[in-house]
Amino acid sequence: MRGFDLSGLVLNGSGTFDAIAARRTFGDELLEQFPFDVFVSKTITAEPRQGNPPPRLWETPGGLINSIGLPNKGLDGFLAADLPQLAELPVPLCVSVMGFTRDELAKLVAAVDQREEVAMFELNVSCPNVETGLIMGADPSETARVMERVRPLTDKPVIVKLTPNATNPAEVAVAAEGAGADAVSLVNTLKGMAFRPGTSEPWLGAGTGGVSGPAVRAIALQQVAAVSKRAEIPVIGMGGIASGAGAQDFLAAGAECVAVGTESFRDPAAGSRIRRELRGLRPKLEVTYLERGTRSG
Amino acid sequence: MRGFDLSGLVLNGSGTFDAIAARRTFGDELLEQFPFDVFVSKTITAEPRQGNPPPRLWETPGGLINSIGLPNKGLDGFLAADLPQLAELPVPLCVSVMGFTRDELAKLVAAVDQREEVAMFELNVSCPNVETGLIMGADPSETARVMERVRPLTDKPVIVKLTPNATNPAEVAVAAEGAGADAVSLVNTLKGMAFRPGTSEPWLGAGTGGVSGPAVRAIALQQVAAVSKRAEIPVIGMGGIASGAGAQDFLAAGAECVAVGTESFRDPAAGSRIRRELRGLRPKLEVTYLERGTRSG
Amino acid sequence: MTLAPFGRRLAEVTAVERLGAYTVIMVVDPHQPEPGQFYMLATETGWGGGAGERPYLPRAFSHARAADGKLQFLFEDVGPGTHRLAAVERGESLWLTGPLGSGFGPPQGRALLVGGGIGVAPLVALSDDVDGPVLLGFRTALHAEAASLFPEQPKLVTDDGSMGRRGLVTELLREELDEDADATVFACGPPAMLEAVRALCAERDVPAQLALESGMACGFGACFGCVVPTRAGYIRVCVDGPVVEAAALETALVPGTGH
Amino acid sequence: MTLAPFGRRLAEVTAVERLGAYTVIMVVDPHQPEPGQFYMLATETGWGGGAGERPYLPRAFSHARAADGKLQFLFEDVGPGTHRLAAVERGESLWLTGPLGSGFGPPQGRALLVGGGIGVAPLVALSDDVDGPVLLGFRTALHAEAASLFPEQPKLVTDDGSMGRRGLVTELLREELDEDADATVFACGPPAMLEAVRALCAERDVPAQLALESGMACGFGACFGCVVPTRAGYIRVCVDGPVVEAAALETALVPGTGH
Ligand SMILES: Cc1cc2nc3c(=O)[nH]c(=O)nc-3n(C[C@H](O)[C@H](O)[C@H](O)COP(=O)(O)OP(=O)(O)OC[C@H]3O[C@@H](n4cnc5c(N)ncnc54)[C@H](O)[C@@H]3O)c2cc1C
Ligand SMILES: Cc1cc2nc3c(=O)[nH]c(=O)nc-3n(C[C@H](O)[C@H](O)[C@H](O)COP(=O)(O)OP(=O)(O)OC[C@H]3O[C@@H](n4cnc5c(N)ncnc54)[C@H](O)[C@@H]3O)c2cc1C
Ligand SMILES: Cc1cc2nc3c(=O)[nH]c(=O)nc-3n(C[C@H](O)[C@H](O)[C@H](O)COP(=O)(O)O)c2cc1C
Ligand SMILES: Cc1cc2nc3c(=O)[nH]c(=O)nc-3n(C[C@H](O)[C@H](O)[C@H](O)COP(=O)(O)O)c2cc1C
Ligand code: FES
Ligand code: FES
Repeated sequence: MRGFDLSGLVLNGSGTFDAIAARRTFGDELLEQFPFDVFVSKTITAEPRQGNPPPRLWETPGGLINSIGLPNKGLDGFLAADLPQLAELPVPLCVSVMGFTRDELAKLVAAVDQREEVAMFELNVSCPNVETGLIMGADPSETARVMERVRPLTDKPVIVKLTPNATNPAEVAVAAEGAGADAVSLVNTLKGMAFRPGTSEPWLGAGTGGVSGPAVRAIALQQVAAVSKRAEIPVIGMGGIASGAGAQDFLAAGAECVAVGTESFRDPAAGSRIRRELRGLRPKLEVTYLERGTRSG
Repeated sequence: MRGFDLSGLVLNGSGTFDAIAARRTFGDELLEQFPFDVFVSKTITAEPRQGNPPPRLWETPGGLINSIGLPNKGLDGFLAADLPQLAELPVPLCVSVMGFTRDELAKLVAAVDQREEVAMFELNVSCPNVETGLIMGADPSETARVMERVRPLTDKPVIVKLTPNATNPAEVAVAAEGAGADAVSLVNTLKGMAFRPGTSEPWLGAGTGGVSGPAVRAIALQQVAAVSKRAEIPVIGMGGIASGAGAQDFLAAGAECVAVGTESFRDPAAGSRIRRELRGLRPKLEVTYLERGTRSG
Repeated sequence: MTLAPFGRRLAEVTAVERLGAYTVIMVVDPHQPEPGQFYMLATETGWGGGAGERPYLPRAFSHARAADGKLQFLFEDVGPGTHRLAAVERGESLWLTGPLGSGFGPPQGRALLVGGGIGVAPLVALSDDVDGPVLLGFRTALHAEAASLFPEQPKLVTDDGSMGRRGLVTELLREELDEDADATVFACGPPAMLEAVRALCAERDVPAQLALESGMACGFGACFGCVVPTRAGYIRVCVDGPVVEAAALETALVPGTGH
Repeated sequence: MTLAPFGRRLAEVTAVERLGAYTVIMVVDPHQPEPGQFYMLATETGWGGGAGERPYLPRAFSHARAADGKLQFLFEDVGPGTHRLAAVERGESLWLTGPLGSGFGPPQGRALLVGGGIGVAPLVALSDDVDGPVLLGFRTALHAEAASLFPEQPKLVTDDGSMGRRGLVTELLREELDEDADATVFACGPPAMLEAVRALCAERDVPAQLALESGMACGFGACFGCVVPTRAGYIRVCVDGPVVEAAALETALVPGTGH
């Protein structure tokens, strides 16, 4: 990936680890035992956002629904307040960006690209397209247009983060690749909702949210396998990874490396544990599913 | 629904309860305590099918992946061997049908429509379209074409069973409604996969399968809410319902009634238990989410 | 075949014992099953959760004995379900559905009971009804302690020679058949053992009833998940078995599971 | 604010006791927290599963006391997580992350400790460090047994009058402030109580530190899920609290949760 080798790494899922808050909580021990090989920032937008009204969390069987709503300081706040602190982390920094229009996204990428502390980008295309109302990342041609707009603005690697709420994520991956993406990552959360017990009121302040955690792992694995079969660029697999064995399944499905999200909530050092468990298992894993193909297609 | 009132009923999910095998196991007690208000047959096809090679099951956190592959005796076998036995059940019979082409489906519906033991149809449109390779039910216009073909062939109610593996299930529901469907049911299983532990071999004989059970409940609820907002026809909600409280959430999301699938594997009488629990809860449930709308859309 | 009451019921655990490598659980249940039938079991609390968030579905277990309104189950801790069951305490209750499936049929000639490892469970129940030599194979002496469940001392082999002869249980079976082949073989054990028994009985034209295993979700024919291939196509182990005539099978090996 | 060691660790349970309507668990941990900080807890086994397949995430608990390398937690069985914790036995271990968040600051004037129900937990820890009247409200006498955790006898009210006066704890607070308003109020309890305390202190211009609750997934600022509205926008209760200045809040009621 543009000179950056992802293979076998453990990243964090964007928005599931705030390294700045974690350093306030755990002190410099966090830096000494940093759990990820690349740090992916929470998604930033051009303008500051408060995020969704609470409640923002709901526990499900083996999973979590969140409706955080991308609270962030906006481009200027990020560059001024967050980036200097993230630059102190002992690993390369990937900045996750989202725009409600292609222009907004272009502005973000162009500005962040100037900063050498930033090693790479992740484009979160899970936002609704302001013109069509559809989710940008569910539509191959819209995803391609977004990527084409961004590509000339940076020489840093660009990862496109795919949504699982699409009929055919592999088509979207192929479109992103064709438009110059250096890698794809998946899955983002699956749309979900819950009701306040005993009522007909949606629990989440935003009405609906996104499901993550072990509950979605089997679904994520299938999508990663389907995307890996079609895309030539590396795939970063995630969705419910909670152990080295779970991570290994994603590699078997054809992912180049994995990211850990919700499991970090249960175990802040989950990234390191999973990396350690994975290294213990890898020798056994020689041929991937991708190379062998399925029995029945 | 064509003179048939679904409201508050508990159905079984197609393919999750074989009343004939259950009667061999539990005897006539099954008929006396029949757990569902309508019995939905396993999906039948024009020709007999063996189904997928084993293994066909994989347990996930709070869920199950199956790759059963629609084994069935085919139209003639169904009419001769199964239908007479299903006609002895104390509840109306819904026959689930699937065709790999519209002609095949039309043939099935026309033949089954002759039998007065059959109260209604469910169209399982989760099969790949033989021409396009896409899943029929993921595509609104293809779903409409299927429904338009079937509609003139029967006066019995026709339910279209939607797949959750679609960018926009509400669009598909609206298309089915426009083409004359009397109701829609959702969700079918979410595509998923698993690997044999410690290997890079897919566990399931068919490579991939479908995820069901509590793990998918939050996802199913969101889709039922989205479909209910758009469709005028009744919605049959399912996906991980394991208790009356879970069923109530689907009604709150706008479903007219619910179906129970995987929970029957854990508790063969789950349908009755859930109906009983639901009746105990219903008085509390006055306004549905649908009527109120979300806070943030 | 004994019919099951419809639905699942709670059965109180009256005893939990370790027996070498295995655990034996006794529960109260008034329904008398036939040898070779089985039950779907789950604990009332704590079924699931933990690091892997499993088990979620109930698990299949043959009763190893049924008498005086009590059922006895014998199992080995091999995964999350049996692990939770091994931690059950007296006074807890289990969710139980069954008896399920069809059990062993009557013998033609003398009965030979052939068991491997945890596969001895349904043979213990059978040995309460049917007389005949019991031939058992175990991994180690620790596993072989399960032999004490039989009313008479079985003939034993172990993989490591730590108890009885070192070898495979099919060697014992071959010797018995050499002596008197007018017999019906009743066998339960791992796929490789069942396949060896099947091949040997086919060769000698001796009828054999094999108690098969397969991953199950429901146990009562609802899911079509537990199929195994036979000469006549796939059958559901839960309702068309678990006991099947060896002659119906091409092989007793289970495709795709590594066994 | 005491920093937490990075990651979660296993802490051995040395005692489990019932205290009226509550359970008290003691675990071994060498790190000394500050009153008002909290921990994310989960059991090592059996966290999750059962009918509802929950809990999945760890749960937040204030330490009610920290001394001699031991932490004490006080909780009420209100859902799947606390239910599992209430079943913990001596010798088991808990997964523990913490101490987390920022605790109570020093008082201006005298300290008034005001607790409602399970909200007494962090006030017990505070009463080990700070002197001052302790005013508590409970539902019933059974709940009021938790008052015995304080070094000196608190003033009590109960909702049903079954112990102490019948009424609300804010009545006790009003009387104390009438007597001497040169005080700082430290309060923890249900949202409606905290809101009454906030409003009363605002009216009297008395500084108050409120220990808030909020549904949490991580406890260390990672998920942005635990926000509550303040005059300055949303804050994360886990890292910007759980103790906040009452003056920062428009209301202590929690939107959208029915509390
Ligand atoms: C009719 C019948 C009778 C039986 N009688 C007995 C008996 O008397 N005593 C006894 O000990 N056992 C018996 N069994 C076997 C027992 O039901 C299984 O071993 C059961 O799966 C154990 O559950 P577990 O959770 O402990 O292990 P599992 O996790 O189910 O592991 C068992 C096997 O399942 C596979 N597996 C691993 N992970 C998964 C997953 N995520 N999803 C699905 N499969 C997975 C593995 O390949 C492993 O070999 C019987 C089985 C049948 C069908
Ligand atoms: C900083 C802090 C300190 C705390 N200290 C203590 C303490 O010392 N002692 C104590 O007893 N408690 C304490 N709590 C509260 C405790 O963390 C919660 O009550 C916890 O949620 C209990 O978990 P549970 O599984 O038992 O109940 P839950 O199921 O979590 O139920 C608690 C509430 O969560 C909601 N809820 C119900 N179902 C779900 C679901 N599926 N997903 C999400 N939410 C749901 C309900 O509205 C219910 O009111 C503290 C909380 C915080 C934030
Ligand atoms: C609380 C929370 C916040 C998230 N925020 C973001 C975000 O800002 N940007 C993004 O691309 N993904 C976000 N995600 C998605 C995760 O990065 C990840 O794709 C998803 O959670 C699946 O992985 P997991 O099951 O390991 O958590 C968020 C997920 C959670 C649970
Ligand atoms: C083993 C199994 C077999 C199924 N077979 C069919 C089928 O033949 N036709 C169909 O429309 N749906 C089938 N389904 C889907 C269910 O009817 C239901 O839509 C899905 O399982 C979600 O509900 P649940 O979570 O309550 O199981 C099957 C599901 C399972 C688990
Ligand atoms: S286990 Fe479900 S059909 Fe046999
Ligand atoms: S609980 Fe995750 S940010 Fe506060």
